[in-house]
Amino acid sequence: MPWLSILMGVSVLGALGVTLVRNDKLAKQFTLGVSLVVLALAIAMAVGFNPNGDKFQFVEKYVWIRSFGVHYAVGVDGIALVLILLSVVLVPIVVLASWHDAEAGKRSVRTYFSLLLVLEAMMIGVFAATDVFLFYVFFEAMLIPMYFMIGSYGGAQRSYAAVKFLLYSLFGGLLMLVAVIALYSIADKHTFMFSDLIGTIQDVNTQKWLFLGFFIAFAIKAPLWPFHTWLPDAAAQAPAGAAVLLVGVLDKVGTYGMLRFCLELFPDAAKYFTPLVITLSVIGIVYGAIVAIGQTDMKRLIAYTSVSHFGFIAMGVFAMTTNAGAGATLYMVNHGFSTGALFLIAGFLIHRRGSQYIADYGGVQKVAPVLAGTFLVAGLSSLSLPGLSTFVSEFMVLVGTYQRYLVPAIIATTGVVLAAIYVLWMYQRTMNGPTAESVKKLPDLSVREKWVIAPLLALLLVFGFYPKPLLDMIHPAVKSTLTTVQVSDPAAVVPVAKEAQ
Amino acid sequence: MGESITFWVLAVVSVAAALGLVFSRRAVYSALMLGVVMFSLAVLYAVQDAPFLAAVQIIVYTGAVMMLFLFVLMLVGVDSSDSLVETIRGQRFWAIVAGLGFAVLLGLGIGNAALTAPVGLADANAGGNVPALAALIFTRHVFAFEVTSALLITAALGAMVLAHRERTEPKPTQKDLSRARFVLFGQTGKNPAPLPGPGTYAQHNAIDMPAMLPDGTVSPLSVNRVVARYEASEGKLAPEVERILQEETVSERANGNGARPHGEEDGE
Amino acid sequence: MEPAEIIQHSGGVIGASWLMIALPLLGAAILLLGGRRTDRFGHLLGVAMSVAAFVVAALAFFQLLGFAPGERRRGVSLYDLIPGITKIGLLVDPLSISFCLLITFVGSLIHIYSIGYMAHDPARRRFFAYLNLFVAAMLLLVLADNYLGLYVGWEGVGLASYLLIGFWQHKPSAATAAKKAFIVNRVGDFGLAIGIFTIFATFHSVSYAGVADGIAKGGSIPFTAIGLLLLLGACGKSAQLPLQSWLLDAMEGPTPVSALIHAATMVTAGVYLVVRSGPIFQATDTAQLVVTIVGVATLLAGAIIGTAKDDIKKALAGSTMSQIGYMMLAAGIGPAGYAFAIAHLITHGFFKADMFLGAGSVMHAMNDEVDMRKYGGLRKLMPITFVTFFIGYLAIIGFPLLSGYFTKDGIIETAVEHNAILGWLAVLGAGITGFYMSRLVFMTFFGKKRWEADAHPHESPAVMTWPLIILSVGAVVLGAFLVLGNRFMIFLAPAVGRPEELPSFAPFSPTGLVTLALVAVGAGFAWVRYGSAEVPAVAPRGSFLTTFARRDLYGDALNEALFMRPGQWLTRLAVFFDNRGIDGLVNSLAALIGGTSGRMRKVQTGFVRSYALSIFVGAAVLVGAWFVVGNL
Amino acid sequence: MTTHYLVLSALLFAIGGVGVLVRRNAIVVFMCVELMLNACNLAFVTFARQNGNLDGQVIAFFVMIVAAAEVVIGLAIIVTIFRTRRSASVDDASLLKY
Repeated sequence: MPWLSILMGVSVLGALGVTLVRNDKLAKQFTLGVSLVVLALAIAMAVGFNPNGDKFQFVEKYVWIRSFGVHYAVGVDGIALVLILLSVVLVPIVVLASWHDAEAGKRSVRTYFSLLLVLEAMMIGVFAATDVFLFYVFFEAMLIPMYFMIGSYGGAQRSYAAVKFLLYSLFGGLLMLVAVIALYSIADKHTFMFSDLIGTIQDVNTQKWLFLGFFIAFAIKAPLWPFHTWLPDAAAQAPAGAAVLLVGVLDKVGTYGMLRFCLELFPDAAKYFTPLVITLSVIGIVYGAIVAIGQTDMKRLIAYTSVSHFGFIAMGVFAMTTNAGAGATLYMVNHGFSTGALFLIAGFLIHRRGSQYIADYGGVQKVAPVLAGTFLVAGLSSLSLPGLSTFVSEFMVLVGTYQRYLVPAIIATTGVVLAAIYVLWMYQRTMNGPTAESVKKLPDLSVREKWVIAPLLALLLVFGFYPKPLLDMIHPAVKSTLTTVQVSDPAAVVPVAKEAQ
Repeated sequence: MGESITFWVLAVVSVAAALGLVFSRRAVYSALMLGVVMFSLAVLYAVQDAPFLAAVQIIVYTGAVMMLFLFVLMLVGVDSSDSLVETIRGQRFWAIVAGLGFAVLLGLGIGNAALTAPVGLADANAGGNVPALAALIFTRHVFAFEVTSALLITAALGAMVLAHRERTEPKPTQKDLSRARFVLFGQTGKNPAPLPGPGTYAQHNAIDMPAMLPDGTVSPLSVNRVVARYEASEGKLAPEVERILQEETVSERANGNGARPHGEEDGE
Repeated sequence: MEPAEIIQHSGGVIGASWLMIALPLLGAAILLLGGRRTDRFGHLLGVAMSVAAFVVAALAFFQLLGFAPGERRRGVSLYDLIPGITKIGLLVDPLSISFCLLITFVGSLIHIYSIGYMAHDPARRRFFAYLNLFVAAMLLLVLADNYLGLYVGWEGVGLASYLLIGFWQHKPSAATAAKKAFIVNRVGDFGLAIGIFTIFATFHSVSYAGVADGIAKGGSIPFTAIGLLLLLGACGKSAQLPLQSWLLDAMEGPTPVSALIHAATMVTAGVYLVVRSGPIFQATDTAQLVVTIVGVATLLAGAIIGTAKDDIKKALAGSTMSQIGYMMLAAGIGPAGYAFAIAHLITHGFFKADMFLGAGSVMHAMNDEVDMRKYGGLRKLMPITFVTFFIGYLAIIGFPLLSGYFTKDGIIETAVEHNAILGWLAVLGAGITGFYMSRLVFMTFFGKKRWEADAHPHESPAVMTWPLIILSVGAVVLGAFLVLGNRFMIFLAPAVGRPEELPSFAPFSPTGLVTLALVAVGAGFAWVRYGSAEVPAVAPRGSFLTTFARRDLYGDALNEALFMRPGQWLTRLAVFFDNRGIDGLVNSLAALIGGTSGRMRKVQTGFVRSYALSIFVGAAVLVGAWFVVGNL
Repeated sequence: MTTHYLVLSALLFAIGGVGVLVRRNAIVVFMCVELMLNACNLAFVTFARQNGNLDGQVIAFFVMIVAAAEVVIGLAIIVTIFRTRRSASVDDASLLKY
């Protein structure tokens, strides 16, 4: 059963269908329907996935460009499947959340929702692609719908933010293109198939250059420290729904790319550059958190927190231990839920009051307790409170990194304290204290909005207490990645009997 | 020996003419200078065993192309002398530098090119220059030749298209003109009737005699300014015509400069 | 004697001991998600869940007593939390069950008390939800069989304290206090987290059994590092010296909260951690020494702060801090001190909660006035509160035969025996405790009325006084019951081990006599200052020492200067650097490209002749280059 | 002898070049271009003689044809510009700029 092509096909057809529907309300319902169908199909696929089976499952391979050996090859391993599930879960929630977001501007609502579905198709495609060329095509194609969503439906300086986002990613994409072509020609196996290209580059120097080509593109995409300035602008100007997908899924492509392509294709270069990447990500963690504390605009603050979270993910990926790798992958999923919830609730708040500045709020807890409550839970998930899923992934990343690199792990753990500061300070300035005049008549969450937030918080809680199902999917994939990178976990100082584990 | 003499004479003439072409104030003089250059070149061609080219140079190039230049010069205003003050900053300086540089470079290049003695066209022009040329053109270069014919046709067509002006409003009919004259008469009081032709006056039909009005005074309209000016310069101007001219210049100065003197060069 | 082996167990109440955590958690969930509909029966559900948890704990306790002392460590495995790192399970052994009893018993009493205290608060349902959440988290903390489970409970308790301190969210001071508590706890958790990482890195397991097994195997284990890190976590949670600033601000929360969380249970979590990781601490003398030093330092600091505070709750908070200092001191001594530490912890839980609730009922009567200078002469008007408070007072200063006397003197004796300097400092602390506690009692209940105009105190309703009575009974009886005949030490032995020869309790030992004397001196001095003399309604300008104490030994000022202000400065710098620095670089790059293209445009002047010139110069250069190349 | 001719043609070419750059009247500029073309013709003819085959002359012949066509178009353009702008100065037609 060509599951992946069906998934992508349904969402693309859905996108086309939406443009034909005349009145807006019907279009929105149609989009919601399509995204739910895609969700159902994805869950059916996930059920069929056998964690201990072979590495890539649901594989489809058709020749696309014969002369270059480019295939439309899709296949899913544990990591990709989990990320596809994340995007497929997020899209219906985002559709439901941005029910009224697209109406403000003059642009038509139907285009917004068809862009959303096109974006969904590409998200699935980018994670499912097992052909480097196909991956690159999706990697670049994703930018276009997001560019239009930010550019025509965003806030005040939306065009500046959209252009900056596009140029930044395209610059990265360019470097990657060079690396892809170089990889193709040096390996000269006349194929772009990922599985065939593993281990073809022997000489370490070329590996280093190709690694840099790929890495910089992914570092820009998942904003690592010096390349992150586009994210706050893009996330702050984008409509809440688009911001969730941008931060929740699009940026994950960067870290996924690092885990999949940078590590497996160029193992020696990855080991050579690990200290650099770990320092960058640790700086990112602390720097992102500190700058987040100093923000006055709510959405920018959340965006900077994501910069800090991505620091964790990148550190986990390059710590190269099973715990860290599995933790990083789980972190990508959890971060999607937790920052998604945070962005959506902030979006509801901003949609009600109209201003993004934290100073314009105060004492909302008295007026809208449910909104404040969900905002608090989302905030707590962002500062990775134990009992919520983000804690599990953060703990695994930190433990995994600690096994190999002590000092970065310790500095990264300070990020946990900084996280508490920026979340609680934002919560206090907006929700606690005397109710500000402007916020007196703020309505509480409507039923629709409750339906948006409930699943996210439920997922955070469920995977907080019982992350086993996800981890069982991720572990084999991460173990096989690390074996291709020929790296083994550091042994325990005092090995303890397994049963005591 | 004759050849070097002709060469040196013509070389000096052509270079002088070229400099004259570039630095003469009046466009017509430049045109003539160019003509001189072409003539000297034609002679040089002839000296270099290219009689056909010399003929073509004179007939086609100097004859037709130069005349075209003069023709356009006349259209555009033959005496439009443009001032030699340079408007673009640094243009003249760089032009001179580039020119000198170019000349020096070519000179150097040609100088140290080790040229053997000229093979001469004796055997090439064996059956006469024109047949040899014709053979060459119509065998090896026939394709180029046909293309140039197409080129010339398009050039002619192009010139016609460029110079053609579409009439934007309908051709004024005679009724329109007469109505315009009476409207002008209403506005300015200018006599709608045409001016009396020369020489149809009471006593003499000579051109320089002014027509008489019914009340015996001289009609200022019938005085021909150019002729009057010529007679004034000769001192043979009739007293009453002179009086009319005085009155006219006084009234003219009183209400602004009125009609411009004939021949004022437009533009510039 | 070393702690016993953990026996996997599934039957009976112990097998269902996860109910203890699940019930309050369920209660909290129902109350939070229920919303308005649960307002009517909200508080009753809360109390019911807490009492149910107590019943389960009691049954598990009795089932545990049924086993032979050697096999009283029962492990109940639940499920695989994080594959590859740890399974989650519960460890029911004498140590954890005594904690569970304390938490659920005192917790239930406080739940009952809060029905009265929060009777007219609109958001009562939310209050009981948070209380249940706290009880659940605390039980998870003490019952978990591995450090990760402990950490989850640890932060869960931190969250509950954040929610409860900031319960009256509209008050900015409460909100800030809550945030401060959470962040300072987070700093402590940072240390604990790194400790757990080190444990995992060393043993590849975080369960207590695994750690004990690893230590038994031996090898280069960084004991001191782990010990100090765990201590940092304990200090954060138990408000010991470096991280003690949040406890006094935590008094912003409603009084039952202060009683339950900031007196009886949460703040003792640090002591539990130190005792539970006994094997680690016993292997490193330096870490143990640091624990004792921190204990004594906090002991003295808390006492000094207690003397200067006029706010009754802040004074009690100061005394809590110092009493936990005692427990830390005892826990730092090693197996000899563990029993005394936990015993003192339990008795302290009773009489401190009793005093806090007493203070609560006083405040309730004096319409929420907290300044003791506005009290005075309440003894006759609130007899039950006065009697129960007085019993608690006698217990805490170590009046002979009351519970405080047995447990605190036990600690002092073992401390003196272990390390003379620390011991005598502890004795000095006992003296100061005598002073400030008596000052508190005399100012509140004795002397003349200094009430506000509209204050007309009356005795609190039965639902509030009954818990006071029960707690005061516990305060009287419990000490003797636990310490006499070393009953508690033997009971705890399988969980934490005990010294070879059992200490014999000598009622009138030299140190005991000296402590009593000092306490009497303190009390007398307090009677002279506050009991008989006229207490000024407005706080007099104190000497340097009093302001030093009033400003919490400048703890907050230090934090602000060292962390807060540089932190804000760093944030502003980082934001500036981000906007100007990196963003500036990116934007200036764009501007550069824009600028150069702007200038490049000027080359097209529009004049045909300048184009001709550029062609000509180009040609000249070309020919020149051609020659140069030609001649090479 | 041929070098003399070549130097002359170079000189004429350079003078024509300078004329194009310096003069502002469109027609004079055009004449200078013609002058440059003639200089090239001279060089061609000289080389024809130098190398002994008539190709040089054929090329010169074609150059003349092209020059004629060019003059026709050039002057037509100058006339149209003059008609619209009443001036034949090259610098006036400078609207097509930054």
